[in-house]
Amino acid sequence: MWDAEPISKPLAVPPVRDAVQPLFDRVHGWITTVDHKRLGILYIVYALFFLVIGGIEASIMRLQLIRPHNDFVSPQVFNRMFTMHGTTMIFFVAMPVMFGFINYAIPLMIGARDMAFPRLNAWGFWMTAFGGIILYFSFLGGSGLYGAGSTPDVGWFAYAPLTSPSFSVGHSTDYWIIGLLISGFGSIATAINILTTIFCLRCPGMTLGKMPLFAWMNMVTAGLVVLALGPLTAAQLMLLIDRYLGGHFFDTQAGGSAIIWMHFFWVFGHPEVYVLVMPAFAFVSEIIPVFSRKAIFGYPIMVGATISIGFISMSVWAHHMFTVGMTSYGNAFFVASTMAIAVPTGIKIFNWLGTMWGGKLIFKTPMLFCVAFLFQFLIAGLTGVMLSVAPFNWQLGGSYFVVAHFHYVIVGGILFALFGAFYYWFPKMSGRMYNEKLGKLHFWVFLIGFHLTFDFMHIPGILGMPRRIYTYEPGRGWDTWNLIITIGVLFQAVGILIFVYNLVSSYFKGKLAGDDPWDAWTLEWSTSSPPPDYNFATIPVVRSRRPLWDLKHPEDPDWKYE
Amino acid sequence: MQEPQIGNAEPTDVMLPAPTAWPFTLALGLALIFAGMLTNVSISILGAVLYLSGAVGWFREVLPHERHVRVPAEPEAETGTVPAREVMRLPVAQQVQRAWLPLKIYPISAGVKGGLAGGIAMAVLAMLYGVVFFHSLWYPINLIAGSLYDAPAIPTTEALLHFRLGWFVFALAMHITMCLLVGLLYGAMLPMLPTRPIVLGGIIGPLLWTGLLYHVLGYINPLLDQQINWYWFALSQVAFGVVAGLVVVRQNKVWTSENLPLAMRAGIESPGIVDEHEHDGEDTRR
Amino acid sequence: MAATTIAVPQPEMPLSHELRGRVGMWCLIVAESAIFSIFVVAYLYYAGKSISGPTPREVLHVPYFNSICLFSSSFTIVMAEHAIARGKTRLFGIWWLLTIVLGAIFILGTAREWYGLIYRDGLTISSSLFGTTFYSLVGLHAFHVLVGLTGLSIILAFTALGYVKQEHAERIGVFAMYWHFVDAIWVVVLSVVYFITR
Amino acid sequence: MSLNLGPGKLFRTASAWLCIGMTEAAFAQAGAAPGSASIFSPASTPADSIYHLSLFVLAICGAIFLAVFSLLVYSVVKFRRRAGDDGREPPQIYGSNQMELAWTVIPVLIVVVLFLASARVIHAVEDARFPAGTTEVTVVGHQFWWEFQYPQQGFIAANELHVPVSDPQHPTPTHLTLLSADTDHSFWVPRLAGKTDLIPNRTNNMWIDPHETGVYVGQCAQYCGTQHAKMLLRVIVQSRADFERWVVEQRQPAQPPGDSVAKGRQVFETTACVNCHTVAGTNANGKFGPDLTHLMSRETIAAGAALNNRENLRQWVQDPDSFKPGALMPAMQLDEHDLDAVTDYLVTLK
Ligand code: HEA
Ligand code: HEA
Ligand code: HEC
Ligand code: CUA
Ligand SMILES: [Cu+2]
Repeated sequence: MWDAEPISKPLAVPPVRDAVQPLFDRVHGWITTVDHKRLGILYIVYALFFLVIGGIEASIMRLQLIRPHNDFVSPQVFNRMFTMHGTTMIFFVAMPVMFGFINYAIPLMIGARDMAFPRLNAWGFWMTAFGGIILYFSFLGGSGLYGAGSTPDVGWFAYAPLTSPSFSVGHSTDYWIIGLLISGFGSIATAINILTTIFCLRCPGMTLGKMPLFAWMNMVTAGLVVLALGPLTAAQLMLLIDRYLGGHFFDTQAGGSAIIWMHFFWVFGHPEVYVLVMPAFAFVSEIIPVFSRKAIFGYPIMVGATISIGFISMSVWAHHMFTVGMTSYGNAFFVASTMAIAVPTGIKIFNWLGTMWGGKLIFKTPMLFCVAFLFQFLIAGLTGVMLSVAPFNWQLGGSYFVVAHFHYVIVGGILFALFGAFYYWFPKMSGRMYNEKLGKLHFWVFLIGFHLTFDFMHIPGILGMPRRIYTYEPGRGWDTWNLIITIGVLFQAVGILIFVYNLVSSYFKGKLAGDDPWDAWTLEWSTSSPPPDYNFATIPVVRSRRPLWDLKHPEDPDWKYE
Repeated sequence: MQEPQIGNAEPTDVMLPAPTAWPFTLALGLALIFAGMLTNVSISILGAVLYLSGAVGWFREVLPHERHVRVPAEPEAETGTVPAREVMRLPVAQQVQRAWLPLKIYPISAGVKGGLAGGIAMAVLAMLYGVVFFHSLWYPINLIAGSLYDAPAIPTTEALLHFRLGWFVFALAMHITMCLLVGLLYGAMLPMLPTRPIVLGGIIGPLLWTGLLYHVLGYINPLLDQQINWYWFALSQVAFGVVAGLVVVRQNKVWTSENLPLAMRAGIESPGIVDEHEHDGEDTRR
Repeated sequence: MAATTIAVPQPEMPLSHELRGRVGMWCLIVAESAIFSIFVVAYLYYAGKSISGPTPREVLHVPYFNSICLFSSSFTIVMAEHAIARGKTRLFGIWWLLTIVLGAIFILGTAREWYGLIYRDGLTISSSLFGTTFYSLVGLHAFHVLVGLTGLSIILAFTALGYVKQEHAERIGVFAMYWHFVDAIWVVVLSVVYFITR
Repeated sequence: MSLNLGPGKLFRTASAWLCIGMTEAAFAQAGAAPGSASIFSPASTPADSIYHLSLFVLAICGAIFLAVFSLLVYSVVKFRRRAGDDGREPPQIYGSNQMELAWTVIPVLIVVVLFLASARVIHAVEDARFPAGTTEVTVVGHQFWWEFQYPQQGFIAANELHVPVSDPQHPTPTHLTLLSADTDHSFWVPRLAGKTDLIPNRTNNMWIDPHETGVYVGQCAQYCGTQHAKMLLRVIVQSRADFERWVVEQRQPAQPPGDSVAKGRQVFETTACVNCHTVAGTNANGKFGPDLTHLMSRETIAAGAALNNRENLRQWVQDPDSFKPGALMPAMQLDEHDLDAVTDYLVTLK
């Protein structure tokens, strides 16, 4: 019955596409839009574009490292590649894509017509967009295309004093600062917007305890952005003062401190990783119940765990600094606080398992990605715990083991959940179904590529290979591993190509999806696909966490029990 | 504010914020102001101009009144026409469709009490051991503090016989924390055990636990590992298990409150309240 | 920013939609506090670590008058809010103007202080760590005061032109929150810079 | 008092191997390769404590993984919707206090245990006291090479750290004081100890007590600029006698060169070389580059970028970028003749 067309009502005429409008009008429409759905899509497309750019940068690095003493690129170019790769992926892929989904889905899920500040929303997106453009202009600025312009080469966390005027001559570091500063303002604005939307725009009946988990988790995400991006902005302002006005914040030759930059950066940097992973949790918390046909297990505990992760994550930053020579007490404190996060995170994993337990699992593409997320996030979390054991970290920190850890979380966890979300909401956004076969193919190819690359990346780390090296000596036992790692990237690239192809072709000729292709339960599935500009002709009223369940099961509604 | 707009009313036109390029202009202006720092002041000047015009434009967009566009709302097509599917029930909870399982559990306090009682039993045995073999009450207490010290720093047995305030505090805190945690675990897990919770949870469990510790104690507490008498250790673990288990199972189970309808949980117990809900709960969307 | 002027009834935002201005401002304040706290931490961390140059004790004098002006502007703005809430536009204008004057005195005081520091004591942003952290922290705050003053002045201009009405009380209240925040931050900056580390 | 049964001990060792055998075997093997820097073949107390701790952590994490993974696989297999499904929705279960409590308490217990185990090793490694015979070395990180000062003996070496072997029974550890001349670096020789950063304006410490003689490789582990990749480290652990001999040699000024290289010496001393390099006993006393007084006592040049032999030295002086693009030594633009002469001279700096 699942496979039968679930909607019995006559499908609407295919939605009128922009295609009929002249190009100028279309562009103008996108530039002037304040609609949360269109802005969401802008964010997402922007992020996908940069995912490909960042991926190409990663591929260049991997090609260089395919064998020892390779000279595919010069050290200067390699250093720029990892700086741009890391910066792009975090600030111009992961954050925007999350904002995109949040923007798109939150008003629909809480039964609102738009975000709280629609114009601010547009501003936030354009700031992010221009930030990225400024950063990438560094390839052209300065000395021009030759020699890769004045692209920054200080690493994504830009440790002082490498960024001080004496070690970083020219504007390269300034591009890094200003690009991120601009997009940072945008992110803060968007986060404020998300928080306000969730606080103020919920539809009648949707108390905090009846919000979808998606809204809860992204509320915490936005809260973390509001709290964490400030420190980064402040630190970057200080660095600008150092570089343009001759200040000495991070100028070690005039008594400034290199350590304090690390603290400032990671006070931002650690919450930031939870900013990235929380929306992924949110996707999973929506997708797993629907494809298990069960309500989420332990809703209130999930909410509690989410909030406590948010709080704890503000106090663990120095686990990135176990090797800088903190006192034993300092180290011990950050060991404890870091490990504490494993508990609420574990609770989430177990609750997702509890949701699947006893359900009827349907392995459509979104669910496949979510199961892989569970598996990979588990491993990634455990390597995180290993890293949080300070003494173990003295060995593993700054090595390829760390690189493996965080790609396992970011690619294996977040990216997988994100692909799941793409397939899950694509029918809503475009009105058309994606191609299930291609979706599954994407899943398997990318899965293979992911494991080839990032499983084996742990090993050179254990064998003493530091990160951020453009080449290495033969005879250290690293060669084979690096070869395998690079081969995996090929699979990943093919996987992503399939994915993009699937999206594009389905957008034009996919089957019509109908309003509610997944027989799902949250409000966005009650309006048409794609939703009209105003989302809901009449504002819905809800009585439980699963309003559409109530609708579909009048004899057995949720609200009686919540 | 008119009620009917919400819920079942006929949709009317909807006012949506009007599209506007000013946020874009403002963002571009700000970006260019900064970009000028990287390239040339003229860029900054251009940026400042855009910035100002963006600010003014935006201002006029929302003041004195926000600009809106009127979008005609089409009545929504019927949704939710998925044939209602029957929902399976759990055999144990036929009457509750939304089970929060198990239906009855030990209250948290049972675990706390069990843990404390077990902890006392264990401490008594351990101290008995200290007094009988070493004529010192403090010996086992000091051993617990050994999880703070590395092998070379381990004091001699002599040094372990005397009272040390710091170690005592640490040992007490550790002991209480661990006993409470394990007690809570008992409260949660004993009912899950297939048969004879006391035998399984109180005796077999602690023995297995001792076996596990036998392998890893060196990592956790090398001092204890060096000095330990495993028979007494196992004995005191079992003492904990039995006492804690007994205390827990003697408590009365309570209904899991999450299964009760909200009205009841909220303490409103007047009859009929549930049905009233049913009445106006026909249709959530319109 | 409730759009109370739209003819269509407003059921589409039936919850606390009117509160969104305040909630948004609260969030902004939290974000700004995070920025300020980093600057404060940097100031405290570097206090007394300058290699050269004048020490705070030698050159800083507690700006009692300025501070009193700034703090009392919080009071005047509250009075202005009250006035507009009751529709007394004129009274509002007077309190509002007073607020601006007090803020402007503060800024001028800071400017005078800086002038003295630079030309009399030779303390600049690049002369020592003290200079760097001092001008950054106090400057960041002064920048916020300036932004506030700009906003205040624009509203004053509109008041003078007769555009500001009772219905704008809510928006003005939201703006006043920002001004209160700027004041509150000065409490922190004042005590850190002029009392704790001097 | 401890109760150590023979078979018990055996059982203990055997099952410890079972838990971690796989991982360990895999890496220990790789560790045996020459030039290995595996963290799983420790040769010094700090590395060894970390190694033991890491086995414990790996075992715990492995166990957690197995448990959760089995649950996942079980539910994926067991609860997948079957072909002939009747289309009914499964029972809607909202949660379980009991389970939530269980899967909160167990991780808390594990975390407490992990924390205790790490805290002890942190304390042991960081707060260690040193016996009288401790060798002191001050390590200064430079973009992209290492300076080693031996304050007790009063000389300076570069890029290859010599330390005496330490007998576990009578430890003679080496204590390293870590400084930086420019940007952050990190001292990492995995078989000897975990890494510690070298940070400008800050003094850090670490220690090693290698149990066996030999060469231990490592490298800079904190990104420090263009040539971070070629900032390799070699620690040469020698017997006490060998070490003393080496110290004596290092303390000598450079041998007055024979006439055959007088030309080279003259070129060296009249070129900018002297601004950056020191050769004790001559007017060369620059501090920007490595001390060259006993250049030829090193196996490699430019922090491991190339083997130390005549051709490489010549090539290096002619164009450092050919080995290490981005190194801070400029190409000196000497003509062929002077180049040969200088190289001849360098080769005499034994
Ligand atoms: C984006 C997401 C993300 C997430 C979610 C995490 C999650 C975690 N990370 Fe990771 N981390 C990064 C991204 C992320 N990390 C990045 C980008 C870096 C490197 C930055 C750079 O240097 O460039 C990094 C680096 C990093 C370091 C520093 C390494 C170094 O440079 O020296 C450490 C050290 O403690 C660490 C730890 C952890 C821990 C303990 C978690 C925990 O949250 C994990 C918790 C999850 C679990 C533990 C699994 C599930 C739990 C259970 C099944 C319950 C039972 C388990 C136990 C009781 C243990 N991470
Ligand atoms: C969102 C975050 C994110 C994501 C998704 C990725 C994805 C990938 N990363 Fe990245 N990475 C970081 C964040 C991320 N990374 C960060 C923060 C750092 C630290 C930077 C620093 O040290 O400063 C880092 C560092 C880093 C390094 C270490 C560099 C070093 O220390 O020297 C490596 C090396 O292998 C690497 C590889 C990869 C690979 C192979 C992928 C792959 O998953 C990418 C797959 C995607 C594609 C391949 C693109 C899509 C392909 C096509 C459209 C087809 C066309 C493709 C080709 C022509 C090849 N990354
Ligand atoms: C501007 C400073 C500078 C000048 C001038 C300079 N050097 Fe160097 N030299 C360096 C630096 C810096 C290094 C370390 C490079 C590295 O390993 O990254 C170095 C390394 C070396 C080494 C390798 C040392 C080792 O222990 O590995 C040799 C040999 C050497 N220089 C010889 C010379 C000679 C000969 C000249 C003159 C003809 C010279 N240098 C001039 C800065 C300089
Ligand atoms: Cu020195 Cu990296
Ligand atoms: Cu972190």
